[in-house]
Amino acid sequence: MEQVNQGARDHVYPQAAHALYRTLSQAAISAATPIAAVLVALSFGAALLWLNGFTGTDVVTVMVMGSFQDARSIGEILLKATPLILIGAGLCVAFRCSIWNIGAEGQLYVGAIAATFVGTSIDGLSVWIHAPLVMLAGALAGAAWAGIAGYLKVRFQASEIVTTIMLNYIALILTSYLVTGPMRDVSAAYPQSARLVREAWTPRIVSDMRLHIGILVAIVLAVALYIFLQRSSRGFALRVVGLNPHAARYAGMDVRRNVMIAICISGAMAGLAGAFEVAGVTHRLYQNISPGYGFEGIAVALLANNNPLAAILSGGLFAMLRSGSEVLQITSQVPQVLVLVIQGIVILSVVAFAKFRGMFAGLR
Amino acid sequence: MDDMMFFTFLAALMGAAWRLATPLIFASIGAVFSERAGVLNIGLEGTMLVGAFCGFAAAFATGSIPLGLLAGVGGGMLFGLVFAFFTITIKADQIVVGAALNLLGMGLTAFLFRTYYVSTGKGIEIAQPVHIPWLSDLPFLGEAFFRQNLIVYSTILTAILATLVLYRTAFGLTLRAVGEHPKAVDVAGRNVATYRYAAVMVGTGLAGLGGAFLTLGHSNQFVEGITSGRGFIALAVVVFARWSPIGAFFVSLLFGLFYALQLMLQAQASVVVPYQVLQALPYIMTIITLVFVRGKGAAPSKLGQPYEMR
Amino acid sequence: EDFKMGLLVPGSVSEEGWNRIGYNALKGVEDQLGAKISYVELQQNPASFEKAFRDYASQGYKVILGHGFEFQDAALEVALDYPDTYFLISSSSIHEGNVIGLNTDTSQPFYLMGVIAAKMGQKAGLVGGMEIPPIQQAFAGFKNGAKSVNPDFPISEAYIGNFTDTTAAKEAALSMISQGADFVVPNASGATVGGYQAISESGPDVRSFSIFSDFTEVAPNNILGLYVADYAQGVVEVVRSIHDGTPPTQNVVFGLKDPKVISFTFRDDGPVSVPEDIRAEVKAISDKIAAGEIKTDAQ
Amino acid sequence: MSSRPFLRIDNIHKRFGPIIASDGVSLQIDEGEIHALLGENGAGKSVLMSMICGMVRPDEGEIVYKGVPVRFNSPREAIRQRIGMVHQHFMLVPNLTVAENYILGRGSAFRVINDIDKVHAKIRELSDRYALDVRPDALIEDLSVGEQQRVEILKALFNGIDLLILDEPTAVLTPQETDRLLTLMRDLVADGKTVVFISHKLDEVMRVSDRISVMRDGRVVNTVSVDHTDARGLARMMVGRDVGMELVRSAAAPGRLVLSVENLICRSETGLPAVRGISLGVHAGEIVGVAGVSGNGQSELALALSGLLPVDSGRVVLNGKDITGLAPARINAHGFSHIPEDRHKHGIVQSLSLSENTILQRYDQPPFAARGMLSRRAIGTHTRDLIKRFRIKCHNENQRIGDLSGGNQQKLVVARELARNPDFILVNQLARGIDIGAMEFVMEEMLKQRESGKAILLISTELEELFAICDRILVMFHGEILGELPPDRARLEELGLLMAGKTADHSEQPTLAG
Ligand SMILES: Nc1ncnc2c1ncn2[C@@H]1O[C@H](COP(=O)(O)OP(=O)(O)OP(=O)(O)O)[C@@H](O)[C@H]1O
Ligand SMILES: Nc1ncnc2c1ncn2[C@@H]1O[C@H](COP(=O)(O)OP(=O)(O)OP(=O)(O)O)[C@@H](O)[C@H]1O
Ligand SMILES: [Mg+2]
Ligand SMILES: [Mg+2]
Repeated sequence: MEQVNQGARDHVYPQAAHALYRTLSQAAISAATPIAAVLVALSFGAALLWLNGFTGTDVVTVMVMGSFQDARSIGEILLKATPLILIGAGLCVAFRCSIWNIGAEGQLYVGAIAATFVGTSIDGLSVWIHAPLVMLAGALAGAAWAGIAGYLKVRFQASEIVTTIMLNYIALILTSYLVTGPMRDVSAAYPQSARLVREAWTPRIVSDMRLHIGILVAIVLAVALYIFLQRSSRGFALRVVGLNPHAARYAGMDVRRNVMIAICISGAMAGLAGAFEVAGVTHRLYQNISPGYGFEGIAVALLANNNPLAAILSGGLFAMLRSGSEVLQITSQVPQVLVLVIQGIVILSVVAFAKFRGMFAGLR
Repeated sequence: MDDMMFFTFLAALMGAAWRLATPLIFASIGAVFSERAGVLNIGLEGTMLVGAFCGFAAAFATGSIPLGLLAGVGGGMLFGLVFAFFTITIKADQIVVGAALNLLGMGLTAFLFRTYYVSTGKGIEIAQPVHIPWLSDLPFLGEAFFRQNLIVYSTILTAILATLVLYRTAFGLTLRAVGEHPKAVDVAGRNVATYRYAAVMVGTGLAGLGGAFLTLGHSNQFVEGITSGRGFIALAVVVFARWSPIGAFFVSLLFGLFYALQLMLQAQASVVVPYQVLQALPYIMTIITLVFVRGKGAAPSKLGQPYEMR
Repeated sequence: EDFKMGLLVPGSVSEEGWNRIGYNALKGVEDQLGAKISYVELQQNPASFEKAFRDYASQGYKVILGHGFEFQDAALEVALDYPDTYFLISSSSIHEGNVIGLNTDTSQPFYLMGVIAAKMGQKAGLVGGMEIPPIQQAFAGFKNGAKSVNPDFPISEAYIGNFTDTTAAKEAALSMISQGADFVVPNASGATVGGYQAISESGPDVRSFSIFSDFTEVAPNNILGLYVADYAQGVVEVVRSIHDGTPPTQNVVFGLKDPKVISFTFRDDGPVSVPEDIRAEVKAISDKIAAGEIKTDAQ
Repeated sequence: MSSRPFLRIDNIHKRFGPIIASDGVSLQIDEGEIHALLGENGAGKSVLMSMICGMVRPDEGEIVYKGVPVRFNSPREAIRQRIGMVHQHFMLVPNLTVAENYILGRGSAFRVINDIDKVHAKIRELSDRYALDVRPDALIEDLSVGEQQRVEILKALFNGIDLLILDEPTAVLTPQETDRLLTLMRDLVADGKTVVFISHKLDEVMRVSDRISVMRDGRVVNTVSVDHTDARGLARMMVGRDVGMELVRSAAAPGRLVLSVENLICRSETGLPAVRGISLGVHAGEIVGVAGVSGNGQSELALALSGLLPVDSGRVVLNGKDITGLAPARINAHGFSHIPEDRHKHGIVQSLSLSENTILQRYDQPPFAARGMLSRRAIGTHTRDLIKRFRIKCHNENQRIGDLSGGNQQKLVVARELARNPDFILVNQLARGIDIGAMEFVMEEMLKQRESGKAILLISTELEELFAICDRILVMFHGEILGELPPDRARLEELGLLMAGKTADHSEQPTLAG
């Protein structure tokens, strides 16, 4: 046994290089599918525009080019990508464990509430302490909210699809209650919380852009979750529980505990996304703080085939489409909701391409 | 006098509950069909929106409510066809495709509505309550149950018909078997894919009808996101109702009742709890009831799984 | 030299709602006054507020609209350095030199509706979307108006919790009507139409006013009159006055005194209409409000 | 025998991707005969029969039935031609009644079901005629495996058949039930029907068949009349070499008591009483067998011992430690290994690699994990080692285990459990799904474990398996141990009676409730 360990250490570098090579080449192959899918979706969008009296080619020229105009617009894309990557990567973990957490939206709101609470009720801390504390509060609250659904699942076999949907509504209503009631900033006309103290704000990357370090945190966490799922013992257990809970139990894994861990990780990521929205973007809590990031995150994870590393790309893609559609609306008066159609088609195309790839593999 | 007030309140509550339950009844009974056949369609929200939009557009163009309803059902089924193609023919993951269809349904309806209708500001003539001689004039009962439009009345028919089809016809028998042991159905000489397509069509057609009720039978306008999460609630209703059409009917009514109750209690000046507590009531009750209606014994055992024919 | 106007919005102008209203105002100035326009989307970032104001002002922009009270502090800071530039701030009541607050007071027309309700009806019902200021302010006005006529006039209020659920808006209105309300005003953005549907179905004994858009087609037998608001037109008028060299001398509150921005009219083609004597009374009250003699939005 | 070829199969080929399931099979079945089909696992028996009954379409070749070439596109068409098949895995829908299962797929799809009473009557009539004891209104999920088997046979009769195909029908039956089935087959032939019968049990084949065909590697290698062969000859034909029917083993030398079970009581997952007070002991260096017809609580016994099913009362002591009611992880840690009955459910994770399946229990222990991370190198080395030692046929250790043949999957499970160096090994169906050659190998492995002083409890429905390696055999019936016998073939009759719930004095035990 000692020998095996010794050998492992000696070969760690070439092995890592090989693994990197393999990961990259796999990434190249798997990148081809989304790119093709995006092309299909954009063509569909163009056709839809053309059929309805708009200039169809705007979809490409305005939407894609427009969203990469300058550093600021790229910064805006990354800003939108932050919650999508966080939520998407987190959901990869839950979905890999076969837990259908549809409740990221609610977990985001609860995270935002906790972040607001910590960011408004404490004063006089250094930014080095307060800002991380706010993120931690968001993550913990999101995990706890998701944990409710997890507990109901392991304890009462209550379908998490149903409970997480219900918890979404409850979180939204709770937010509405708090900002119109106990957390309301009485001096403001709008129902909103007080402003977070400066030290609680998520630090910016460049001082005159809204982009904050949340994007870096999101990428780091997505990579970490990838390593966790693929390389760690606990991640292995989560996957086994997701693939075959009976075998997991037989092998001595604690299925309930792993389910709880997986759903809480996804909830923590969504809660963190909520904390970043409050502490990094709005600095206050509002009733409609999320434009549906929680639901879009589901699509991000599914598009990434439940791989957190790929969720970075799919989150970026969805953010780009969202930004592009805003540009498109301003320049060409195209209803911004077109982006939802394009996102939907992207997913369907990915699914179809994956299938056809399988068919070709079968023929060979 | 107080008793009188109470009964008026109760009568109005019942009437409202039934109307609010109507879209849920259609959508959840539809979902019972597709889930019994092993197909889990989380794209119901998008499908209902498509039904609501198509129903509105058709009635807007023709001025005919029956045509509108037909278009709602047709629009839902068209969407269902896409879902079925991807999940049954291509055998893609049902949750993935359902999520995509929610995006598509929301996006397409909003896009088309903004492009063609939003500036018209015009609505349509909706289905009128049908006055049933004698019954509608009954005190209390008349107000509660007999002053609805035909679409609302037809929910009863739908529930009964669905039960008969599911439990008393060869089609229903096969459908129930498909969700449980598709291979046995295959061996018995019925095409599993055909039945799943049929089940999805029934499911999405009814979801489309539920959506169309919103625009044709209740308010006279399409509004972006008019379904407001009813497609998701319908999924919850099915689990709650343990995959039975009659169960879905009554659980939907229960939801309608909670919903109506919170709206009516808000309007009562004497009720002092924050209205958000009342709003959260239906959702909290769902969770609590789910804890009591324990276990997934009744779930079709192949729910969500594509069937690989040899 | 060109007349130029800039706009700072606290979010994306592509989003339907607050930011779009600001953008529409800018477009209105372009269309009606031929101004050159530019806008920038910023979110809750005071550091960049100031920079954006400076950028525009230094480039010779005559008017800069900061669309939201959060722009107020930054504008005050910059305004000292650019005395020839006018800084307009939406939903603010400031007036310091060249920094001018703009506000639309929805409580005023709703106050009038409240008066009419208390005079013509037994009980009123208000159906709201979410509890946000435009709606709260409006409802406060309605209640104040009704109480000014009859302090015990019963009014029930309900929120549906979103702006999309027409069905809920309708049922909320129906339940109020079933509980005796005979003057119902829905105010729930997209879902509003559901409220009028309920009113229409409940027969001509239930009255209402059409708000923001013309809903008479939905409830032709019930709607007594119309209230329509146009913030863009208000901004255009203010900018026109600046262009003409007669800038406002105090903060601007669009209200009943600005008929181009807020119009409050009665219908005569319906089966029921507001009797002449009440109209006269309402007119008198409206004049008083316009003159600032009645405060409508005290909560 | 009639000379008219009732069913003629001519040079049939069938491939599944790279797998050749039928490689030019030719076979002739005569009218009114019982024709047995033998062969190793994966020889292609089931696939061939599936082609006859329309479930699988041949790639090439011809099937001539009653003198006419046929090409069935669905089982329905075969049923219409009066061909019925009882599959290895039952084709019964658990949430429907017997009668509903029978009318499934019959008549127009849009038919209203209003003739269910007639169906019930017909089922009762057939049930009486062949003494099958089937209740038409029973829900399938409430029936025992044996009952479901009869329901399947009756379904074929209900459909009206000239040809009945039975795929391993006796695997789950008691010797008595088997006798009854063999009699039924004879009755059917007497009624003019033809029977094709697949089995691995040579003695049954010898008893009931008229002719026997042996398949190997997707071909029929020989067809003989029952009068011209014996069991040994058949075995040789199947495997292509002589199979040692008797394994060499030393006399038992039981050591210390490793596992002791005292008055164990537990219920099945559906909450019905399953294990009703079992006591037993297993010593180091002995193999104790548990015989019984499936469904008599063996599965629950195995699950309860390994911590997968809650124990109502009683005690399980392993290596002197009370392990009753502990979590599987704790039980495993005390030197417990378990080769599970249901490989697909418990034993493996299909979509994971061989490597990942080898560390299922030890994923968080050194050398496979260090500081919470998996050590791929150690895992790979270990897996390659097992593959070599157990001669597992595979491409490499990173291959999906689900792509392996069942026998090789089973070998990996056995290898994994033995590699954990346990003190006690619980085996439920050692040889399930593996061919005679592999069976010989794993049995030898078990005997080696016994030599090295492990305690082994072998639960099996296959008497051959038990006789071959056990030191003593306990018979389980209705959740209880009815008796203990030495592995002596001479007492087969007695064993069979015990398995049917009849104690030595032949008094009947209460039968399974519900
Ligand atoms: N070698 C051992 N000896 C005794 N008890 C052990 C041993 N290893 C683990 N256990 C106990 O078994 C239980 C589960 O073990 P472990 O911590 O490995 O699993 P887990 O982390 O709870 O879940 P999972 O199996 O999903 O990783 C714990 O209560 C632990 O104390
Ligand atoms: N649907 C399928 N897809 C791929 N391979 C298959 C399929 N069905 C059978 N096979 C393969 O065809 C070969 C023959 O299988 P078959 O089931 O006929 O064996 P058998 O003789 O019945 O074995 P057993 O004694 O285990 O029943 C095996 O290698 C099997 O894995
Ligand atoms: Mg562990
Ligand atoms: Mg077989």
